[in-house]
Amino acid sequence: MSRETILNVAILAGLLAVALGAWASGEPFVVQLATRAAILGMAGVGLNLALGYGGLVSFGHAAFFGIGGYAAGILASAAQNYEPLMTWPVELPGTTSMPIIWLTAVIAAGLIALPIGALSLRTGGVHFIMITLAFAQMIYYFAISWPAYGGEDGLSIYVRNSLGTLDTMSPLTFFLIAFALLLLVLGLVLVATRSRFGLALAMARQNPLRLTSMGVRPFNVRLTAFVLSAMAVALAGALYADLNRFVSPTMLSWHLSGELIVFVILGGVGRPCGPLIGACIYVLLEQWLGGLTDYWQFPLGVILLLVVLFARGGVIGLVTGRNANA
Amino acid sequence: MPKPILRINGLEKSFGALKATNGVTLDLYPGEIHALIGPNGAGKSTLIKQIVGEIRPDAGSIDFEGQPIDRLDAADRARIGLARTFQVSQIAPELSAVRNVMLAVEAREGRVFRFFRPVSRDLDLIAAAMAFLHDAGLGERAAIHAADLSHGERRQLEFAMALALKPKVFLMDEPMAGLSPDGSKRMTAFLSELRHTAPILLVEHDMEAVFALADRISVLVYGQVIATGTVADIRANPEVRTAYLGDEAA
Amino acid sequence: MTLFLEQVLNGLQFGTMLFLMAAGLTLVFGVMGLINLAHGSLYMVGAFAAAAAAAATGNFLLAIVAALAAAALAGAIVEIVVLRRLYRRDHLDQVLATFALILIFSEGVRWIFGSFPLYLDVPRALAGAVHVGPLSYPLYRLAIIVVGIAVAVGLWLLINRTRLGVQIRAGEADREMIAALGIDIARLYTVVFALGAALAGLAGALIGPIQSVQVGMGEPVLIMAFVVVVIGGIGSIRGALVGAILVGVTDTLGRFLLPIVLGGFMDQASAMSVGSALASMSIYILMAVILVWRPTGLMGAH
Amino acid sequence: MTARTTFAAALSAALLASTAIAAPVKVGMITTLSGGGAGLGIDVRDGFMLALKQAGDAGAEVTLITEDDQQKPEVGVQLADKMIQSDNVDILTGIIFSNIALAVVPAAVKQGKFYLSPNAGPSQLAGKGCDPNYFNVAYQNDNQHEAAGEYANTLGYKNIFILAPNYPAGKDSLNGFKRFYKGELAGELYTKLGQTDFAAEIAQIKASGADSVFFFLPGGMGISFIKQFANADAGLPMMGPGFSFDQDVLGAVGDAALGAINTAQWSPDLDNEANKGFVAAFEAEYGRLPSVYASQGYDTAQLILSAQAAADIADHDAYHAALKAADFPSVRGSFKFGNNQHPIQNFYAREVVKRDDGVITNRIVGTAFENHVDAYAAECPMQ
Repeated sequence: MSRETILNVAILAGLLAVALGAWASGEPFVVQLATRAAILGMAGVGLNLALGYGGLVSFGHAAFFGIGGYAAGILASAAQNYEPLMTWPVELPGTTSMPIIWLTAVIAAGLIALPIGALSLRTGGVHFIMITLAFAQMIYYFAISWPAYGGEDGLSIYVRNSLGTLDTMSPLTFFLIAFALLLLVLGLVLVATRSRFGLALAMARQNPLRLTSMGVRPFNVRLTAFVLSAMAVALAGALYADLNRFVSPTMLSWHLSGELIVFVILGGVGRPCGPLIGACIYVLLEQWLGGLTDYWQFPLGVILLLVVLFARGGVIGLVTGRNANA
Repeated sequence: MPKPILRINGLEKSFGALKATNGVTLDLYPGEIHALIGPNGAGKSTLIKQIVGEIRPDAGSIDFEGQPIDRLDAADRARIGLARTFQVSQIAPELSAVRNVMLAVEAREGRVFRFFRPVSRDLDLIAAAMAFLHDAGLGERAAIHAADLSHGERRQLEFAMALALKPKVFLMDEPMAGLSPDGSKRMTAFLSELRHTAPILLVEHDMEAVFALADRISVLVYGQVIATGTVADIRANPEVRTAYLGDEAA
Repeated sequence: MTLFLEQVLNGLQFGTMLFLMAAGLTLVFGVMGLINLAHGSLYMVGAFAAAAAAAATGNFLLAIVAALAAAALAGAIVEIVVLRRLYRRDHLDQVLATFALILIFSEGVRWIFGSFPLYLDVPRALAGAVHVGPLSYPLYRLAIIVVGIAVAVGLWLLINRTRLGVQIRAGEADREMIAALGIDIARLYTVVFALGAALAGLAGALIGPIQSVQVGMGEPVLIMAFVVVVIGGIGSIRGALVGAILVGVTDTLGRFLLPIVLGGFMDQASAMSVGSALASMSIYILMAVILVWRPTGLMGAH
Repeated sequence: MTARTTFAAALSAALLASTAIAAPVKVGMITTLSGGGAGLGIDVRDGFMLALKQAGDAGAEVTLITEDDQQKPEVGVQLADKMIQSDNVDILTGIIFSNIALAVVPAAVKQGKFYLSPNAGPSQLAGKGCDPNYFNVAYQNDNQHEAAGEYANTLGYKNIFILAPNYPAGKDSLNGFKRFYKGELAGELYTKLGQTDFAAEIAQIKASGADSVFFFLPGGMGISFIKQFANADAGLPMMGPGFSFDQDVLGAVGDAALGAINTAQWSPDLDNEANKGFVAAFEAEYGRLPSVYASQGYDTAQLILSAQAAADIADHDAYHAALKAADFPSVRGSFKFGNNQHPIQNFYAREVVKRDDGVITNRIVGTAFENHVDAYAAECPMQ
C-alpha cells in the first residue's frame, strides 16, 4: 500500500472511531461534528471530481449543495404539512423518505447543472470561475426573493427524514448514514476516475487538444464530470439539510462555494480522500479558533494563506511528499 | 491512378492583412507520402490546422473519401479517420505511456463514457494499447509517466497514439523536429513502412528525410503552392530553387 | 419621462462606480493573469480609510487621498508578500489565496475599526441636488459620474500615451516580450496591482458617503464587478466600461420597470414580488444571454 | 456587640438561604459576533453582561457561554446542539436574526430548554407555533412597524410611500405598517435584500407625489438609504421602525437622519429609574450610548435574574412561572408577558435629535401604543 492509501484508510477509520468513541463517552456534539465533517467532506469529494480531476475550477458548487438541501427541505415540509408538492400536471405528495429525497436531490441538481455547465464550459480558465460564481449568485437571489419556500427565512424540517425503521434523530445513527453515503460517493468517484471515462477526463484536463485529435470532444467529457460532480454535491446538501433540520439560502452563498474549494485544496487537489481531510481540518480549526477569539476568521485566513503558499499538494502532499498534479 | 482519399480545393485563410493560405489545392492518394515543404511562415501549420478542423478556412473546401467534410468539427474529423501528430508532442504528462495509448484505443472504439470498470482490469484494452506501443518501439517504457519520457520517446508515444486510432490518413507536423540524427534515421524507416498502413501528408523541414520518403512534394511559399511533383521534379524546378531550395542548396 | 431619464442617470452612475471596480480587476487579470477575489476588500479598505481620514481632518479631498494611498499601499503589500508567488500557479491557488485574503482583510478591519458602521458623509460642497427643468438630481451622484468618466479617460491616456502603458500593453500581449524588452517585471506587476487597488479604493471612498461603510461591503460589489468583467471580456478595459454601463443600466431599469411591466398582466402584489425577484436576477440573466452569443464577452479576445 | 452579631448572622443566613434557592443556571448565548451584523449581537451581549455585573453575587450564579452564529442559520443550529448536548445549558438566548431563530428555537424548546429571545420575534413563533418554553423579551417583529403605521395617522400623513427588502421580514414589516395606517399609499416597493444603492427607488419616491416615506431596511441597507435620501433633497419626512434609526445606525449616518420619526418600545431618554441607571452604567462601562438591542439584552438578563431569585431551575414548572411573572424592573417601565409569552408593552414615537454635546440620538415625542398586544397572540392556544 502506498502512503496515501494508508492515510486514506486511516482518516476514514479515524473519523468512524471518533464518532463511535464520542458516542460511547456521552459526547453527542462530537458525533455531530464528525457528521458535519463527513457531509462537507462528501461535498468536497464531489467537487473534486470536477475541480481536481477535471481541472474545472467551479466557484459555484454551493448552488448544487443548496439545491440538494432544498430538495430535502421542500419534500419534507410538504409531507409534514400534508400539502401536495404540486397539483399540476399531476398531484405529487411530499415525502420524508430519505432515499426518495436523495434521488430527487441528485436528479434536480443534475438537471440544473446541465445548462449551467453547458453555458459555462463554452469558456475556460478565469471566465469559468467567474461565470459559475455568477450562476450560483443568480440561484441564491432567486431563493432569497422567491416567497414560496421561506425565502431568506429558510425552511425548517422539524424531524429528520426517515430511512426505513432507523431512528435518524439519534446522532450516531445519522452519522452512520452519512458515513455510509460518504463511502459510497468516495467509492463511485474513485471508480469513475479509474474508468475509461476517468482516462478521458484526465486527458481533458492535461491536454484537451490531444483529446480532440482522438475524436473526443473535451466539452462532452467536462460537462459529464461537471454534472456528476454537481449530483454528488447535491447528495451532500440533502444530508446537510437533514443534519441541521433546516435549509436556507446561506447553503447557496458564495462563501460556501469558497469553503468547498478550501476543503479540496487543504486536503490535496485530485486526491480521493483529500477533500475529506480538508473538511475535517476545517471543522476542527473552526471549533478551535472560534473558541479562542471573536476574530477567528483572521487566523483562519492566515493558515489558509500559508497552506497555499508553502504546502502545495495540501496535507496529503505534505504527508506523502509528492504533488498529485505537479 | 486511383481516386485521392483527401482533396483540398482552393483553400483560403487570412489573419487580418496576412493571407496565410492563398488558394491552396492539394491531394493525397492511398499508399503515398505527400510532403509539404516551404520556408518558415509559409503557412504549413495553418494549412494542417484547417485540414483537421482546428481553424475554419475563409473559402475553399476539403473532401475526404469523396465527401465534403467542411462542416465537421475537429473531433468529428478525427473520428472519420484523420489522425494528426503534432510538432510538439501532445500527451497527458501525468498518465503513464500505456494509459495515453489506452485512451486512444477507447476513443477509436467509441467507448469513452464508461464509468464503472477500472481500466487497470480491462485486459483487452491494455493488450491493444501495448501492441501499438510495441509498434512504436516504446513497449519497454509502458509504465513510465509520460512526463518522464525523453523527447524522442514522447514522439514515439505520439505515434503510438496515432496508430491506435487506426486512421485512414496521417497528417504529420514535423515529426523529425528535435530528433537526433540517429532518431531521424529510425523515424524515416518507420514512416516509410507506415505509408502502407495509411497515406501521410507530411510537413517537414528535414530535407534529407523528405527526399528519402516523399512520393510527391508540394512547395508552399507565402500561402501558395508554387509547385507539386516528384522528388526529381521538385529538385529540377527552377522556381523552387530560387524561391526556397536555392538558399539551402547554396 | 423625467423619471425615466433620472433612472437612466442612476444607471449610468451605478455603472461608472462598477467601472472603477471592474477596471482594476480586469487590468490585473490582463497583465498578470491573476484572479483577485480580494478586490472587494481593497474597496472596503478605501472606504474605511476615507471615513477615518474624514473624521480626523474633516476634509473630503484628504479623505480621497487617504483612500487612494491606503488601498494602493495595501495592494502593493499584498502583491509583494503574497500574490507575487502565485502568478505561475494555476487559478485554483489564486482563488484560495485571495479568498483567504478576504477573511484576513475583513476581520483585520473589524479588529481595527470595530463592528459598527463608520460615519462618512457627502462633502458640503457636493451636498444637495441640482435642478434642470423638472429634473432634480443629487449633485454628488453627478460628481461620481464625472469622476468615473475622468478615470476612464485617464486610464485610456495612461495605456495609450505613456511608457507604463506601453509596458502594460506588452504584458497583456506577451509575457516573455516584456522580459525581452528589459522591463523590470516584478516592479511593473507591483505598480499595476497597486493601480488596480487604488481604483478599487477610490470607488470605496466615493461610495462611502452614500452607502454604509462597514465590514463586508465589498463583497456584493465584487460579484457585480465579476459580472461586468465577464460581460465586457476579461482583460479589456474598454469592455469593462461597456459592461459596467450595461450592467448598471440593466440593474437600475430592471428594478424600476419590471414590476410596472408585469403589473400589466398580473395583480399588483404578485407583480411586485415576481418583478423584484426577477430584477435581482436580471444582470445574471443578461450575462447568460451575452455568453450564449459571445462566450468570451463583448470585447474579449477570441 | 451581640445585637450586631445576631444581625450579621441573620443577614448572612438570609443570603445563604437566597443562594440556596438560586441554584446556578447555565445560559447559552448564540448571537452574531462576526460579519456585517456583529454590532447588534455585541450590543445584546454587552447589555446582558452589564446586568449580570450589576447584580453582583446573584449575577455570578449565572454561567454564560457565548458563541458566534456568524449570521448563518445552520451554524446557529449546530451551536444550539452543542450547547444542549455538550454544555448542558438550561436556557438559550441571544439570537438577533429571525431566520436563525426560526432554525434554532423550535428544536431547542422541544428538547425542554427555555429560549428567551432578546431580539428576533418572528410571527411563526408568536401565533400557532408558540411554546411554553419560548419567551420573547423584545417584541413581536411586526410591532415597531405597526406602531409606525399608527403614529403616521397621528402625524396626519395621508399619502405615504413604503418600502422594504424582498424577504419575509420585509413583507411582515409592510403588512404590519398597513395594519394600522389609515391613509393612502403613494407606492409600495420591495428591494433586493442586501442592496445598497437606492437611486432608482428614491427617484420613484420623488415622482410618486408622496407626502412621506416609511422604510424598513436592516443594517447597512438602511444606512445607505438614509444618506442617499437626505442627499436627494426629496424634502419628505422619513419614518421607520426603531431599528432603522437606532444608536448603531445613527453613528454612521450623522445629520442625515435628523428629524426622522421612528417607533420603538424603548428610548435612551425613557423616564424611569431603571432606565436612567442602565443608560448611565452602559455609557460608563462601554463608552457609547446603548442601543435598543442593548436594552433588550439587559432586560433578558434581568428576567433570568428575577426568575433565579424566585425558583430553582431544576423545577421546570416553577421556573416557568417565575419567568412568566416577569417580576423585574424593566428599562421599558411597564412590562408583562401576554398569553403567547410576548411582551405587552408601550410603543413610543421617537425623533432623531442632536444633543448639546453633538451626539445624535433619539428623543421620545409621543406614544403610539399603550400596552400593545401583538397581532398573533389570538392564534396562540396558550392561556
